Amino acid sequence: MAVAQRKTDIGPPDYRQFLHPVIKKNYGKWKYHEIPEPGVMVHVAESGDRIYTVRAGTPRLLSIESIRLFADLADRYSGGYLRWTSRHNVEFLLDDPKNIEPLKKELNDHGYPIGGTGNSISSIVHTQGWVHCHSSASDASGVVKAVMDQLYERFTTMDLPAKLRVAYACCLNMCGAVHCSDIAILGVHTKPPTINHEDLPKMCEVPTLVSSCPTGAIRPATVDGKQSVEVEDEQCMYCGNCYTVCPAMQINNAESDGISIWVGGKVSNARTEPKFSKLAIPYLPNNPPRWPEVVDAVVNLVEVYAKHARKHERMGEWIERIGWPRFFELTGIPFTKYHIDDFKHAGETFKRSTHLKHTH
Amino acid sequence: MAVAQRKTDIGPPDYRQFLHPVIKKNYGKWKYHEIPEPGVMVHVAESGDRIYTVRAGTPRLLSIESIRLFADLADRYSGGYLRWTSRHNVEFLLDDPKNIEPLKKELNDHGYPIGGTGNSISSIVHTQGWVHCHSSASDASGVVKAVMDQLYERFTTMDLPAKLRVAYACCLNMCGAVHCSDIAILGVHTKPPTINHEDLPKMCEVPTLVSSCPTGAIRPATVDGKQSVEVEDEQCMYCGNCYTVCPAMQINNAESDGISIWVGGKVSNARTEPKFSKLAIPYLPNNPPRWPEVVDAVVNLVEVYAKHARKHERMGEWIERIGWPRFFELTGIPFTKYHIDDFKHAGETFKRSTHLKHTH
Amino acid sequence: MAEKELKTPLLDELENGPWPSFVREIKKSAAKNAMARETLGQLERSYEDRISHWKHGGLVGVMGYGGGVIGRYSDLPEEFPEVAEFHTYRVNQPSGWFYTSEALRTICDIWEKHGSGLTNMHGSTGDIILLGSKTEALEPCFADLTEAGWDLGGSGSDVRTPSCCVGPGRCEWACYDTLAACYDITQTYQDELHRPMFPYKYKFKFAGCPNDCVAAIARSDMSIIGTWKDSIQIDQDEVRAYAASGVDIEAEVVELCPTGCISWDGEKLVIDNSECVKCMHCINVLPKALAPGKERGATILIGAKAPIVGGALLSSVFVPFIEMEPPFEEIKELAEAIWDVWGEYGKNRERVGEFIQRVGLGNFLEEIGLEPVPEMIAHPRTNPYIFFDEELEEDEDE
Amino acid sequence: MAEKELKTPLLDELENGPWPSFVREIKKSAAKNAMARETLGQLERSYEDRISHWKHGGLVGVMGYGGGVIGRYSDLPEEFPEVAEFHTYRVNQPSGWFYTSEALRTICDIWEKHGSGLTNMHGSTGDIILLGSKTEALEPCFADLTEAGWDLGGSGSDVRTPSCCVGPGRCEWACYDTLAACYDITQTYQDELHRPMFPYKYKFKFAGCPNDCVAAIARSDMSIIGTWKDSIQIDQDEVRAYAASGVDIEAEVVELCPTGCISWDGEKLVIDNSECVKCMHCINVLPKALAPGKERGATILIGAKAPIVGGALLSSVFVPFIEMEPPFEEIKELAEAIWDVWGEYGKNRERVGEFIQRVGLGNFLEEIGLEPVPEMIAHPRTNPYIFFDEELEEDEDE
Ligand code: SRM
Ligand code: SRM
Ligand code: SRM
Ligand code: SRM
Ligand code: SF4
Ligand code: SF4
Ligand code: SF4
Ligand code: SF4
Ligand code: SF4
Ligand code: SF4
Ligand code: SF4
Ligand code: SF4
Repeated sequence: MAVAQRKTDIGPPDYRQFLHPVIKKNYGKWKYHEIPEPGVMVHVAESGDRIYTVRAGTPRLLSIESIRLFADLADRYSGGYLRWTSRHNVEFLLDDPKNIEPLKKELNDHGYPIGGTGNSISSIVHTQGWVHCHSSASDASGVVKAVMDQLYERFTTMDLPAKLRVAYACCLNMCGAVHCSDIAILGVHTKPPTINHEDLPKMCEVPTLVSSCPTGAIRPATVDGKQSVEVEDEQCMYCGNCYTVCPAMQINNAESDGISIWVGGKVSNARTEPKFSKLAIPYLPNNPPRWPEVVDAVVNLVEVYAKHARKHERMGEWIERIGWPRFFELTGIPFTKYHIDDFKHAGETFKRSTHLKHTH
Repeated sequence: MAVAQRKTDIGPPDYRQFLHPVIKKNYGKWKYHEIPEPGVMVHVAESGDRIYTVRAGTPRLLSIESIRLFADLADRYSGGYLRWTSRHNVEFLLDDPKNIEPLKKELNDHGYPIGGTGNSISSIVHTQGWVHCHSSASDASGVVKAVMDQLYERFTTMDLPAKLRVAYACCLNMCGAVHCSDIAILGVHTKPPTINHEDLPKMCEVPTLVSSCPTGAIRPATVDGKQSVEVEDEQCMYCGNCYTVCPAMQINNAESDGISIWVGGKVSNARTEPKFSKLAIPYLPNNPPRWPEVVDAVVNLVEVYAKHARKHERMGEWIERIGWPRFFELTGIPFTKYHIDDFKHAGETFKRSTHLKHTH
Repeated sequence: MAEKELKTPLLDELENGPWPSFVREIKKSAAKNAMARETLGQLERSYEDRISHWKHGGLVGVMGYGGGVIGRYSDLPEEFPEVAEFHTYRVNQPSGWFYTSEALRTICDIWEKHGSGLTNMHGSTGDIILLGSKTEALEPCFADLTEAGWDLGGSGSDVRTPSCCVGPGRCEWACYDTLAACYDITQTYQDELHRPMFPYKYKFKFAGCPNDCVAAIARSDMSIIGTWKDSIQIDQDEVRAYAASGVDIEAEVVELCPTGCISWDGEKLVIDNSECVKCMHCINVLPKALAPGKERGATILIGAKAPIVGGALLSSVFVPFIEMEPPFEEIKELAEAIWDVWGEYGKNRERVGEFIQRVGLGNFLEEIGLEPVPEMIAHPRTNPYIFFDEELEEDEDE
Repeated sequence: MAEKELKTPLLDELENGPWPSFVREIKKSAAKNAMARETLGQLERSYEDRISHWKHGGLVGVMGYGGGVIGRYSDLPEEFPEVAEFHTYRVNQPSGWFYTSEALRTICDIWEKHGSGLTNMHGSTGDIILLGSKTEALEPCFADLTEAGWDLGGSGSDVRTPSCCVGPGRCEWACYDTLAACYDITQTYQDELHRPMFPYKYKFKFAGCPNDCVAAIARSDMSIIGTWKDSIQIDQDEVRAYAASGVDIEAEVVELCPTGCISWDGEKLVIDNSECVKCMHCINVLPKALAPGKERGATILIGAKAPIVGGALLSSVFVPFIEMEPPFEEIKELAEAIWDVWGEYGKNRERVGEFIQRVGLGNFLEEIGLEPVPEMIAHPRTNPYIFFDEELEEDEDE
């Protein structure tokens, strides 16, 4: 089993070979930038050189055909140089502003919208969903597509009070920054796992499985003479961690899986410190292919925010200024016991002052 | 065992019989107040009536001789009406402003200072200490007396930025509002309890004892053939809860008991929400009769605060504005690992942003 | 020993200095009273030894009561026989700590007769503390106290002596009658106060406004804090007078308002009351010009406690606004509903604030029969660990 | 089945609407590739059944590596035999996701040869995700990738593929060279990246300034976020130009500064840099006029993670300020010191942020050999449960 000629541990290619000559020359010597129109940026170097960026939205899930299309466009308009952003938009890096318009037109013609800059809604950071993951409570790409179809104009314009970052994750593992997003859409399981006592002893180690449960809901048990486990339903909050460590703990459930909505998180340190997202809507049904309840809920949040927030105020900053009671009032979202934390540090989320707005 | 004639459950006397006639008449109809000088207030009623208050500091521990003295003074100057405040100052309620000066003089002559109003340091709320309690890590009245001797002028003047509330408790039970004071002085045990295996089985129930320990440091053990317990020293943080439930777990220790200092708590909702006190100094030695280390530490805190805080800024509000790093710098208090929380919700106290002042 | 001359060099140090001296107080009583003298003696020993010389109290008290007396014994009974037993009474103070000289003298006389002559005016919970009684004196002393109209307060796992700020007695900001409420609740719950039957102590404190001069939010399982719903009352002439007298309205008031809802143009102070969180600051700074609104009541908060053992808690909002009229039925209904649930499911030595955290505020509200409202929380949950009910009501969230 | 005409009415719905359609992407590949076609088929089934049809992955991977491939199997293998095995490769992206058209075409060609033709550009951690490979294709595909200069990223309990913001490549605010740091760390830790040997995953993310365009503080065990120590650079002419062009400097800049340390008199913008917390807001609003200071470096924070299982964490300050010059020795020393301690004492599936909370940050620092500084905390402890060392050093607190 010789490894011989086979190369390993070479790491990724050196990024320097992929840098546009203007970038190489002005590396680390940028002076300022402007966003002349949505999706277009110009960065001006101390030398006076300029690099133009055209940013286009993608579904993240790309066929190699589309990647080849981007490569062709890059060859024709940006000297073959392009990059992706941390929110899976594609960016073409141009030294000649004359190429901006034709590039934009071609991208648009192929169905890739130009935008996502400044005070817009950029692409929704998301996960695998039913396209690849085993623990997804809902699809990822489908929900994202349905939502973005309605938020399309928020991507191609920049007239929100501030950036609005939407994220999606298909289960509580939250692959992404769902826990710190202005609006987070999160697939949730709402029933305890179904145990396959047949497979369990073959596939899983009982002690590891028992200790995987954050609430201690899983206990060793002998079922039909075999070493297995049982779940104390009352203690289970459907995190799916047991399923991650043991495939015999089926957590997916076509009837009861659904989607929750969270708001007010942020990552940047601008003005206020980074914040977690907080629960807005505990449960919406899983309704493929267009998840109308989810789309409506997100659009409502965006519109209420757009209408009421002040300039430069992120979703969470706006809510903190007006207070959560008014947030629920303005959005029309009912407040339920599910909104009240009852996990580990629950008490930290209680209102421990008389700072209240008594107005109704 | 007849209870017969004996009265029970009558409750306290009706407060209304103790109200000054001017108070009775203007009850609930006060318009505003002024503090013409430290320790003297006038409350003006809608009717135009005025009630004058003269407030004097006491050691809280009062001989009936002193209470009789107050009764005499009340008879002579305030129609026999007086009250105590929530910080154990005595207040004489006068309808005639001419009585203010003579009353003040007599109180002063008897050693009871006038003050504690407005932006002063009022009396130190405190506990029993070695005068009465079994679990005290230090005396209460003695520390308070030593500290107040140095803060005397802060009681009789009103030129602090805001009110400054000092509290003392002699053990972690914190009988008072030590956990929410501008400056809190707290007696601490710093060694695990010594177990009296002789008495334990007679005096205490082992299961109750075991479950009393918040860190699970106590385990049942058989010592010399008797059912007793042992303490895992590493896990003990000297809270003394085991001693409260079982006298055989001696927590007091002449060598290692001492005093810690806490800052920045508040109770009122004025401006900012109520806050807990935070650790400033983890340990100072127990040095009766005058506890010089403790007195110096408190005086230093008061002086640094007085010098740097803005008007209306409570200790905690000031610290939050300047930040904890600068607080430690200005006060010269060393920052140690003890300041970093490692109890239950420890992580909530970590700095989770890059909001830092990099200046040195 | 009581005969020997008592030397207290360490304590004598504490007679010096300007602040009134507790040592002088003990000596005042010690001049006439042997228990006070030995208190001094034993205390000097503590100062030498740097340790308490008191032992745990056993079960002492007055007949029929489970609380109100804290038992205490010396661990040097041979040396200080007079304080071998040294129990305290917690005598229930009148609302607002109002007294007449006559009332005080009555208490002093009783205490001269039965005890050490030493007191705390007052204990941290609010009681009159009569400091140092022998076991045999408990019943006679209690008889004299009740005969004179005084009763004991709480101790142990019972309702503790409620206390309140001076409120309408002398404060222009009282948003309800704290004195009446405190008295009414105390009288209503005499049984719960005197006969421990809860999982742990339960404290009531009544503050007339958000300044919370009785530290209710930090120290009471049920904190009743006055507030208002409508607009702050403004006397513009008085605002201008303050400005003329040198108050920097912009810096001292406008800029310190936590919600930034005040503006001042040099002539007129305008408050956007819909944004005001009733923090009191502007009113505190301008007492002659501003006053709480007219639609007054209280916020009920629950669950404050000292750190033992799960960590300290401040009270948290339970009922955002409640009208506070005698006979204070809502407060009583709430308290009793809480006692029912906590009494049934609470663990031994588990305060109600800890209990709620353990069972979940949402579940607790369901048991109590209160609707959850967003005023109860600082913010909704950040973790996704939601215990969904068996049947999800979808339209609940539409 | 692959022969039958494929009907996907539900997914076809998602070809409508203005936003680019992932269904169209799958169809583009499906036109030529049977795996892609069956991906579509199985996905349609998920849309009908409202459930995932993927099963847990077993242990699949390339020889000598423990990570980089996520195994996946269909639970409908009879119906969709082409995707019965459907593993993903995590191909390590270049720093900053910079490419040339040529580089992309190379990847496309390899993936056309060995897999479904479907990708994620990029995965949430930052990798190029090649979506859907049979087990037998793994080794040949890997051979072709490495031959072309590409390697796999992390998965499992190893260093995960580091990622970084565009930084000095195109951003005027980069306070250090994020691209170089990311590349250097990735190359240095090839072994740790490819061979899981930690208690759990360990993620690095590099952001050039506190805007944190790569969400480092929310998603990385070690978040390296650029900052500066000295004064914000101001071009007063440009400030005035912004004001003239209609920017309300007072409302948009001065009033939104979290520390209130900016003032503006219509002519000159003054910043009290000693109060500034380097939040970036003023610079963000006035990019032509303001810039970070010249004494640049980074803050190192540790411990961010998603909620499984103890609750989500943001990273917390570990080193307030560090200079960031190649070869980034301090970062490496810190990372390795952390891995030593966590590797020895961490529990299985315990992220470093959870580990630190369990053992106590103070103890952890002692193990690592770092001094505690107040910048690490939001505030000192509020609970009095201090574990004192055996010998108390009194003068420590003088
Ligand atoms: C290209 C990208 C970095 C990369 O390496 O890929 C990037 C690039 C820039 N960011 Fe960013 N940010 C990028 C993701 C982020 C993220 C991460 C994320 O969204 O997951 C954040 C944190 C978001 C959060 O807080 O939740 C982020 C928070 C910011 C901020 C702070 C915004 C705020 O007020 O909170 C700024 C400053 C601003 O825009 O005023 C900023 C500013 C910028 C500037 C203006 C920096 C510059 O001078 O070049 C760049 C253009 C911004 C724009 O799109 O308007 N960038 N930026 C990322 C583009 C994502 C996309 O395709 O939409
Ligand atoms: C008499 C007393 C109530 C009682 O029933 O006994 C009382 C009485 C008044 N308080 Fe108080 N407070 C009293 C304890 C408190 C407490 C409780 C405590 O100290 O344990 C607090 C909360 C302290 C805290 O936040 O930690 C308290 C926080 C306030 C405040 C808010 C101060 C702030 O800015 O945070 C005010 C408003 C002000 O003074 O501006 C206030 C204002 C007042 C006013 C002006 C109310 C009025 O209009 O009559 C009274 C005179 C204040 C003064 O002394 O300057 N009172 N006040 C208490 C006197 C204690 C003493 O002897 O010193
Ligand atoms: C006398 C008094 C201190 C004083 O000098 O004023 C006092 C004294 C004792 N307290 Fe207290 N507490 C006193 C007010 C408080 C307060 C303040 C308050 O009520 O507003 C608190 C904080 C608020 C709270 O309830 O949390 C307080 C929190 C405690 C605790 C911790 C309770 C907790 O849940 O964290 C204990 C421990 C216990 O209950 O076992 C405790 C236990 C004790 C015991 C009974 C000691 C024990 O472990 O058995 C002390 C008897 C001392 C003695 O020998 O006289 N004492 N105790 C106060 C009662 C006087 C009165 O009735 O007016
Ligand atoms: C592919 C990817 C989602 C995507 O579509 O982009 C992904 C997919 C999975 N993640 Fe993730 N995670 C991915 C980025 C993340 C991120 C974001 C990040 O790295 O910046 C997070 C949040 C940050 C963090 O690490 O906490 C993340 C937090 C998790 C967790 C929760 C970890 C925790 O400590 O809370 C799990 C659960 C686990 O490890 O067992 C998890 C587990 C998984 C597994 C392996 C499922 C499992 O239980 O075994 C998923 C495989 C899906 C599949 O079939 O392909 N994934 N995962 C991302 C990796 C792509 C890449 O390499 O570029
Ligand atoms: S969020 Fe959950 S379901 Fe979605 S990709 Fe991550 S682990 Fe899989
Ligand atoms: S889903 Fe989560 S809470 Fe429920 S049994 Fe599994 S691990 Fe435990
Ligand atoms: S604080 Fe502790 S030592 Fe002091 S009186 Fe209260 S219980 Fe006793
Ligand atoms: S002092 Fe506290 S931590 Fe130590 S053994 Fe006793 S109860 Fe446990
Ligand atoms: S709490 Fe309010 S009402 Fe009561 S005394 Fe204090 S300021 Fe007055
Ligand atoms: S009470 Fe407080 S919040 Fe309301 S207006 Fe006055 S200062 Fe502002
Ligand atoms: S994090 Fe800062 S340096 Fe990096 S791209 Fe964003 S704004 Fe620029
Ligand atoms: S960077 Fe932030 S804190 Fe510093 S001056 Fe600018 S706005 Fe203020």
